[in-house]
Amino acid sequence: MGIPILSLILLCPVLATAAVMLVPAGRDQMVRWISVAFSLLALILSAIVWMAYDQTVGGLQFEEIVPWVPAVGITWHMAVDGFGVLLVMLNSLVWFTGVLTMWSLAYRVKEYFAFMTLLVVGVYGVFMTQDLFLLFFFYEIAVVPMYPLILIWGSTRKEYAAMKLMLYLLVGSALLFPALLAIYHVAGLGTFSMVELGRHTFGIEFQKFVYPFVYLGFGVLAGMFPFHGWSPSGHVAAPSAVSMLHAGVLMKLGAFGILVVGIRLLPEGATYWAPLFAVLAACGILYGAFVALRQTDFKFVIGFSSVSHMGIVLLGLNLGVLGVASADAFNGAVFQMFAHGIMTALFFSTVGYIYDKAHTKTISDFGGLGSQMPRAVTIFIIAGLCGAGLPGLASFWAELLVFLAAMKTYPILGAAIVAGLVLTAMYILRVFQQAFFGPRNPKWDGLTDMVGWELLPRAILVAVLILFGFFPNLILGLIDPTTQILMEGF
Amino acid sequence: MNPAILAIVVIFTPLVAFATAMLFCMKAHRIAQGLILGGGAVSVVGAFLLLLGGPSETQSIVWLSSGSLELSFGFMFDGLSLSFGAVVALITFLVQVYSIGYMHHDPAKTRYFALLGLFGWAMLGFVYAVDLLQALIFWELVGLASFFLIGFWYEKPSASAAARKAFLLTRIGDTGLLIGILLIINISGMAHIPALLDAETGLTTMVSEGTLTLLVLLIFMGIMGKSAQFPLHTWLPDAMEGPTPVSALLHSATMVAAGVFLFARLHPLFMASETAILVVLCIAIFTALMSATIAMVETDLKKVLAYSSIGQLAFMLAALAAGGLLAGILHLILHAVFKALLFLCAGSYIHHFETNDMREIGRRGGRRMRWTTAGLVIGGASLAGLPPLAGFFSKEEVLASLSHGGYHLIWFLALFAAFLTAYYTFRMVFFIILPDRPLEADATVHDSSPVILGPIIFLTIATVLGGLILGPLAAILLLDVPHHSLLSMLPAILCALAGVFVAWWDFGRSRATRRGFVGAVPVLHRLFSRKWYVDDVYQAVFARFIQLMATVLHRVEVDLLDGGADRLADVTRWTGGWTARLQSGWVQAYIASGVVVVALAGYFLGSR
Amino acid sequence: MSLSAFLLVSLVLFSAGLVAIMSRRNLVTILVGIELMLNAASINFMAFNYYTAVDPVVGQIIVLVIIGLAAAEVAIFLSILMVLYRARHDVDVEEIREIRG
Amino acid sequence: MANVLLILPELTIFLAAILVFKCLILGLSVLHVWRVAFAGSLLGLGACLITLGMTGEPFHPGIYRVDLFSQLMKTVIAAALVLVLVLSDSPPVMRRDAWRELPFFLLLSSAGLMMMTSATELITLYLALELSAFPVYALIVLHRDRRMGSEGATKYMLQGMVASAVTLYGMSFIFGLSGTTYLSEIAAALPELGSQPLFWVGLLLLLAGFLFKLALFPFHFWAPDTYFSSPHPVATFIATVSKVAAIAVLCRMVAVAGWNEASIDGETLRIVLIVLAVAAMTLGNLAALVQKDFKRLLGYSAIAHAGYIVVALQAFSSLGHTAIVFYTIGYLAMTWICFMVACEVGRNRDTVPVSALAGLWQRSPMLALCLLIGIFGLTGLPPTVGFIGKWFLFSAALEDGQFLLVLIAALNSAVAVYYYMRVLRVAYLLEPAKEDTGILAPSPLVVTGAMVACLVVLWMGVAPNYFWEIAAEAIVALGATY
Repeated sequence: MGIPILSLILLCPVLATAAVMLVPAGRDQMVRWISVAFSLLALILSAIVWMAYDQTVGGLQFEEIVPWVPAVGITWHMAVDGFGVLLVMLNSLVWFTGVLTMWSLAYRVKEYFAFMTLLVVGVYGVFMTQDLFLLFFFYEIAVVPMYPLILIWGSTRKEYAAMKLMLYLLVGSALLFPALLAIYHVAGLGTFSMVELGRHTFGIEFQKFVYPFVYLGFGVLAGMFPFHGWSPSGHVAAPSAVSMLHAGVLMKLGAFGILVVGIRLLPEGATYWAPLFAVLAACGILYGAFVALRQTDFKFVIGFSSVSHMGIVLLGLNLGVLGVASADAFNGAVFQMFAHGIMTALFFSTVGYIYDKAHTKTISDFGGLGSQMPRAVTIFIIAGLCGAGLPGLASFWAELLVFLAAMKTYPILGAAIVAGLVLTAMYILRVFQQAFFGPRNPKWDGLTDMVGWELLPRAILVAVLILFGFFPNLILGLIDPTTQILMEGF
Repeated sequence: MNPAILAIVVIFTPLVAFATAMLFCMKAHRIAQGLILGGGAVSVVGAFLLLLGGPSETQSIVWLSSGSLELSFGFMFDGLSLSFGAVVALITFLVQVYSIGYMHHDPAKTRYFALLGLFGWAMLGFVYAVDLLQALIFWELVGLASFFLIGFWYEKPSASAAARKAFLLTRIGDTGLLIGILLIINISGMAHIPALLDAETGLTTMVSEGTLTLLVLLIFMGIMGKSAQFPLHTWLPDAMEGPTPVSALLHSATMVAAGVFLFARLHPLFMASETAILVVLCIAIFTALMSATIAMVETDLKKVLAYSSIGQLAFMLAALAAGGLLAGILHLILHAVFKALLFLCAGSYIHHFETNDMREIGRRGGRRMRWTTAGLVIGGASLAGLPPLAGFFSKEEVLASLSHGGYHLIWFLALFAAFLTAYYTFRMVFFIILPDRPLEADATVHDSSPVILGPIIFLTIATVLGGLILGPLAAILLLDVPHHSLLSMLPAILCALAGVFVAWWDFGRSRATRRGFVGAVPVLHRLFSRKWYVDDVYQAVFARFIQLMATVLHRVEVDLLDGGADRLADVTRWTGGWTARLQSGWVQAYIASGVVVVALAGYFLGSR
Repeated sequence: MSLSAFLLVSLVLFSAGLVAIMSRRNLVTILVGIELMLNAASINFMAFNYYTAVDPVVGQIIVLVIIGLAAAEVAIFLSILMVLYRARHDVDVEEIREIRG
Repeated sequence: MANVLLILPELTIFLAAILVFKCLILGLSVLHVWRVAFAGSLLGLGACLITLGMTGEPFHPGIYRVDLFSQLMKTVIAAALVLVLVLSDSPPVMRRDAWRELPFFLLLSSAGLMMMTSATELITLYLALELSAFPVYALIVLHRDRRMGSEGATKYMLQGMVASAVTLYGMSFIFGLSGTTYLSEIAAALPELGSQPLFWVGLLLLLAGFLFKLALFPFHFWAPDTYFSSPHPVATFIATVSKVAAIAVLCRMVAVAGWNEASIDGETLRIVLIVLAVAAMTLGNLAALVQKDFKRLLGYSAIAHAGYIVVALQAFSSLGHTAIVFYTIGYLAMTWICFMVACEVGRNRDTVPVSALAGLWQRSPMLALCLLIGIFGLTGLPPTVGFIGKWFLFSAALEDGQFLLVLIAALNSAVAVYYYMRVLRVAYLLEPAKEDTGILAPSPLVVTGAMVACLVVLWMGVAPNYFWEIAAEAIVALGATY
């Protein structure tokens, strides 16, 4: 591969950040155009990567290796496998639609887009890098801008939420940090390359000891029950596009980290702990759904639904480790990362729209909104149905695969989770009924529905959901070879 | 023509129409209407072409593969699919035609017609599905279309509540179905229906009877939800909040029949488990009796019909469970025809009088809508099982299959249910044609427009002639036509006639009390009019339980997890304040602390 | 006298200095305590110089340096005390506790 | 002549100090004095760069060593001095009559600090220590607010004197047991000395003075008070320049023991250091949570950072030392950025409460961005050197298998997020207070300095290789001495 296409993708947000910073004050429109141009470029490049990725071979492709700090074995090692391709695409999509969603932002535009693109840099980095150090580096880069983004442009209890998010996530990294260093030093290879570390077999006792740190550390970001507390309040407080990135992409970083660091490098430790974590994940699924049932704020409902849905991802990962139905579980988990990413992005994008118009997110304030905003409501309903696991939308397949593995591994647990789907439907329908259906509320007569370019980002996301809802093999074909390779480790 | 291509045309034309209408025709009602009707017509033609082509080989391709899972996508062309597919396409098309008149004034017509297109796609996709998962997908999509159509008038709180209830209750059933399918996939490694049904290599050879019982009962949960069997039946009466054509199409003729269809589809599996058969029979017969009793005291025209649907679906299930495949399918198809007829008639009344109360309709001159009333009476008679109408034949088959199966108690109860059915059906008929007070002379009652009457007349004729399909149906299903002696039909005929007579005694004759014989027993009357308290139990037990759980866990979230984290933060900050107070500003204390620590460290170092 | 005797003396001196620093209120007295500590160090150097050192010159030089440094230290500290006194009219260490927390 | 070249940096700075003193006597204006001092410091920096590759012993063998390590540290000191002087041309909150004296004292102290990095003999070291300390004592008292300045100076000096007396006392034992004051000879005698308890006690006392400068628990009490009560540029100097020298000395001391193939068993000393490090981190971070004054907060943060550095120091390994050198450079830049903001914001204030930062994003976006970078650095967030530096520091401890220690340190960093982010919150979220809504316009020189510092912070954070290589070489040079 002559062209370092991954670095080019990564360069897009970097350049966007720099360019945005250099724009003279007051030229907000220019900032927006720069952001959208770079995000579009990244989207196109991601699509090229997807197309060019050789699915028959699988494994890592588009490798770029440049020594970075050779003395301690840090390498600029970029490469993607099937998972990476999918998640890079996810990030590009969410970034692009996120920029469009925030088009009408008027307060401190320049800083906003600078921070947001910085976040995107981190996310791309994590999905692409094969170096343990760089992984952590980008991981933290992705987390950090959340603070100012929520603090400055947020709403509901934003200061509390921003600080809580920061503390939770950084405590998570604090658990992770010694674990990653220990992996490096115990392997004694003098390199952070995950490819090489993956070839090293760690002692079983060491794996058992260090795996929980990795899992919990990344798990916090993945919204793992019971350490999910930051996530709903963070979602609620963040501005729309940040919620999109946050729930759509950022939480996937945690799951991705568990996958590439925890499971790939410490398979035996993962196996040892998987039953416990699988049960916790299952609890998270049901717990999130129950709590969502009691929320009065749109975004809180979605926030807890994220906890629930990310539980499915985590469950899939742990079931995959247990090896009874590994392929289904891993495929399902990764598929769910993508599907949930698009779905929540759509959720937040739409809720953000409604909030921008109505200046409230309290469900009971609405009622009959379907009359005034049919398009926005339709889009929200599509996202909601996706959340409820309706066939024809992407997350159905993901959930199906995970459930299949769950039923095979732990039939009772699996059955309980499948039954939990009813709860999902309950809280989603509750929102529909309370906010969108019912008599027309004259209070909202002045609200305008989405038009033209406002529709564009949401329409893209809807199209993606439907596309992969009907053609799941597009994704499964991409990730299955990688899953097969992953399973050889067990 | 290759049947697969034809099937694709049949199934996907409505989808294309739906998508086009939703995306581009939100304002252009007429175009949307034309699109959907055109799609419906194409489906009808295609479905009948398929039917005429006769059964042929199953065709499928692999749609998705991941690890152990391999989902195929394709079509089955056996008698069951072909016949029911044709019925679905036909009734869908008729209802669409009918809707032109019925929904004429509705501002959201496009959405309505588009949703009918969506429904047509989903339902046809389900009927021809070759893979259990494929079936499940379309099954869910059918439910989705139902959800939107019930809640079509979403500004009505009762409509949106009904839509939600329908979705949730069927979802509960679907949970069982999904678990069942997942278990089947896990056990057999496949979900391809013909392969599962294979007598030599299919599912029955893989598992013990106990497991099989579990599997089919889980699937039956889904059927209970979709086909509104006790205890998951309560959504169907509420679903009458939707537009009446929708009730005709989805909630009596086709969608609710999907459960029965699935049962028929997996018939061999059910037959392999004695326990499952018994459970199904018990539930079905109980449902039949219960729904009939409720219908006896209900005054809402559509709800009476809804309860009768529940009862008839129970009959079908009972027949299928008793081994009467032909009987079940026959009743499925014929019921679709005459129940659609009844609903369309009801719709015709409701459209005109704008009330659902059948006494009111009768009083205001319902019988003057002659064509409609004729349809209602013929449909009602068919439902009651009066010869020689369609319902007579199918119900006769049902009862015969019960007695042939040796389930005599069930047969007897079914007979009683048939009696009740005739009773409440004619109660309805007499309410409308023999109102309790003379009609006003100048009432300007006229019959509905041709576009409404057309489908009604078509279906009336079909109801009259319906019995004739028995032979061809048996042929296409590759089953034998049973022959019954007149004597064996006698109990059923007598029951039906008795039902009609009692109804006339209670409601029809000029000195009738119009309270019905149940009115004499207040306890029963209350039980029936409160719908056997099923909804109340749900409200009291499940809804409250879930609310309680939600509240408790919400408290856990707020007080324990969030609160705990906040307390931890508070404690840390408090410790910080305390630590900062160590910095007392008194320099001698600083030095002293240093000296003490150094002394301790020195002691430690020196004494090792 | 043996080396340990010298060391003991210096230790006593050093401790006395510390105690003075920690217990006296007057800053000038405290300064004296510091001088005691420095002197204790000087005694140590001289004692070691006498008993164990390879090159006896080293200790002597060190002590001279210490004396010089101590003088400088006193000068600076006293001048600071002057400022302190001018600002507060007090050199009681327990009274100057405004900067805290 | 070669010898003179070897001590060129110290000499330049020292001569500059004398020149400035001459100017003072001549009664030149503030601006002129400052210009002379600034030019001197720049020359000093140049001299450092010139001597960067040199090795040798300009004086009597064993007293004073010039090698890559010492010269690197001197370069850092000189650079920091330049940066501090950038803030000192019209030093805010100092007594008007003391403005002219500030550069002189700073140069003098810097000369002492530079000597500390090279000194390899106990008395030289002690002399350098005192030389660097005295001018600073004198500077604090020159605060505009006499009451505060004198209190701060008195307490700081008192503690400093006690610490240096303790150091001296410790030195006497080392001298007594080894019979020498040369580090190289002590190193040679280590196997024998290691068995004597008194040696360890002496070593601990000896280290006290330097740990005091580093503000490690339990010698940390001065830091918040002094940062708070000193004039802003002086606080900057204490927080940046003098830290570097203390770290350099500690590195050298530990290097004496020889790392990796340690000639003696230093396990107990390590335990002591670990305990002190943990105490310092925890205490610093906890107390900082409730601070309302920005400089005071930075003081507590400095205590915590002293803990982080000792975490790497106690590993007694080349990786640890390299990490420390690397981190020191970054730490200096980050801290300077924060103090620069404090100086600019607190130009008319005796103290810089955090609330004074309110509305900084409006008053000066540039300063706000600098503060963001600096605070991110101190917090240890990428893409700043704070992140990668901490990674290296803790990596050294983990190389030794001290998982728990690293975990504690990492958790501490997480707690620290709270107060650092609160600072950012004020700067980025709040509207400016009524009395200071004015635009802040730092002088071009300050802007240049800020840009350089930010660049260093980011550059080291993103592409650390160059700095890491230099640090590693310096540590190799340091290790080669013994």
